[in-house]
Amino acid sequence: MTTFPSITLTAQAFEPGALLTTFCAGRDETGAVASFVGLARAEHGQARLLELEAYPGFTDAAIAEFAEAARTRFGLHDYRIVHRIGRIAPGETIVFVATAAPHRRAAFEACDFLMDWLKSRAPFWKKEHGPDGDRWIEPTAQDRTDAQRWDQERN
Amino acid sequence: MTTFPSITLTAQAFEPGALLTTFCAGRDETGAVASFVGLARAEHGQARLLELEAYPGFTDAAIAEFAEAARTRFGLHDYRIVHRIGRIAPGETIVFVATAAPHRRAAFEACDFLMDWLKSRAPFWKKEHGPDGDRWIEPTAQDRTDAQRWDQERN
Amino acid sequence: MAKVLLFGRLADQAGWRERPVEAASITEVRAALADEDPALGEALDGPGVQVAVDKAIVRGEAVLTAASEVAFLPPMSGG
Amino acid sequence: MAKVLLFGRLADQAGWRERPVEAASITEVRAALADEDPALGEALDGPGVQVAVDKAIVRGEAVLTAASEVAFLPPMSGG
Repeated sequence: MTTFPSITLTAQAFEPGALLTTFCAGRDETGAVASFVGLARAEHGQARLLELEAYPGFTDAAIAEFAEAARTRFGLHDYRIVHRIGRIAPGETIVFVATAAPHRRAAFEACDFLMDWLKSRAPFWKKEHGPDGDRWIEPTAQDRTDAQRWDQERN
Repeated sequence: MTTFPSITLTAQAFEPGALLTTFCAGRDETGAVASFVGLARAEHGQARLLELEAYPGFTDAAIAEFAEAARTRFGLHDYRIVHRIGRIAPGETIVFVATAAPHRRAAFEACDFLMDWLKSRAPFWKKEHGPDGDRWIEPTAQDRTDAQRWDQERN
Repeated sequence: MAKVLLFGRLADQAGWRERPVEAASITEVRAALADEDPALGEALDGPGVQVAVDKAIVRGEAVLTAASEVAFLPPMSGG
Repeated sequence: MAKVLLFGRLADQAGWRERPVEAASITEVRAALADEDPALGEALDGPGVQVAVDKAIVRGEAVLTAASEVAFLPPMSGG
């Protein structure tokens, strides 16, 4: 099946296109690949540097457990998750998620589902370095609402 | 804004990762890029070669009109649509759609919306070359259902 | 005289995709093509077949000039 | 003796992220840290702070060995 790791946490800047190409290659029965790239915004000159802390061995295990549940739930062929940790400058990629499925509805929903969880419930600690100093931040109300959409089964 | 064309119809095989990299580059205020890659399936040895016909000047204009409406509806920063025409072998990319927005909900929904329309209503004529000969095909009932989801406003 | 284009199954059925037709209206195009190939004439009148003149869908009649491009579009399949 | 890890704002507050602590249970870890830094002790008992032993969340008490890794996890922000 996959010849690449499914989940990577990395302190290095990475290039989402290369990941997408690798993920799409050599697929004969996958009709649909949905993907998402999360980028650090400059917030119009507020220029917040983002810093993400993970607990290696704990964070990746939690992501793997959730992603495997998503694979079953949506009948995925495959997924790929790459998440930056450490200091992230505006415009840099924070997260890449790709999902492969026979048809597009499952691929889209699984990608959306994984992102909602990663943004609100994954074990990261996030700090913004802004003009007024540093602050640790928590999930937004929108993040919680997005993630809760999936707690009840949808058709 | 964009230094690349927004819509391309091409008879050449193309590589979705390179398109994604170009699309993501140099963005300071885009937090979210959703993308979709549609691949030709081998259908377990049924080995249907797909052939897509477009009407140049008509098909691309119809896609542009629809995509601009999507840009407004979802508040997109940008989109990129590349669609293969001509003969497409199993495993090759048929379509690439990427959408850029400040936040991920809009990016995902716009990408999903564009794909539903492209798969069911865009002016292409599709022929499958199968073991039992050629046949022209029409949108599936699922394609129509997917596209109709968007005809009523959602929250 | 107008340039006539056929797409999808219409082109396969006719055995051509593009040719000039001596006609000053869509009705005359239909008549000229049906005269020569009655089965094609029937297919052009079939359900879901749309007509575009100079790349814009036309419902009903249109006057054609020598530079007009008339396209017969069978039901679209999506991509 | 156990290896204690702090994350997020807890590490910033304490001024360290990892150190050995002489303790045979989570309760003893909390007591040792609070004894030395009462504000940190209070923060570790604060709302939403979870404890993991050897990378698995533990609710309540756990016996620690010399090889145990105890992590205090403030509310997670998502990525």
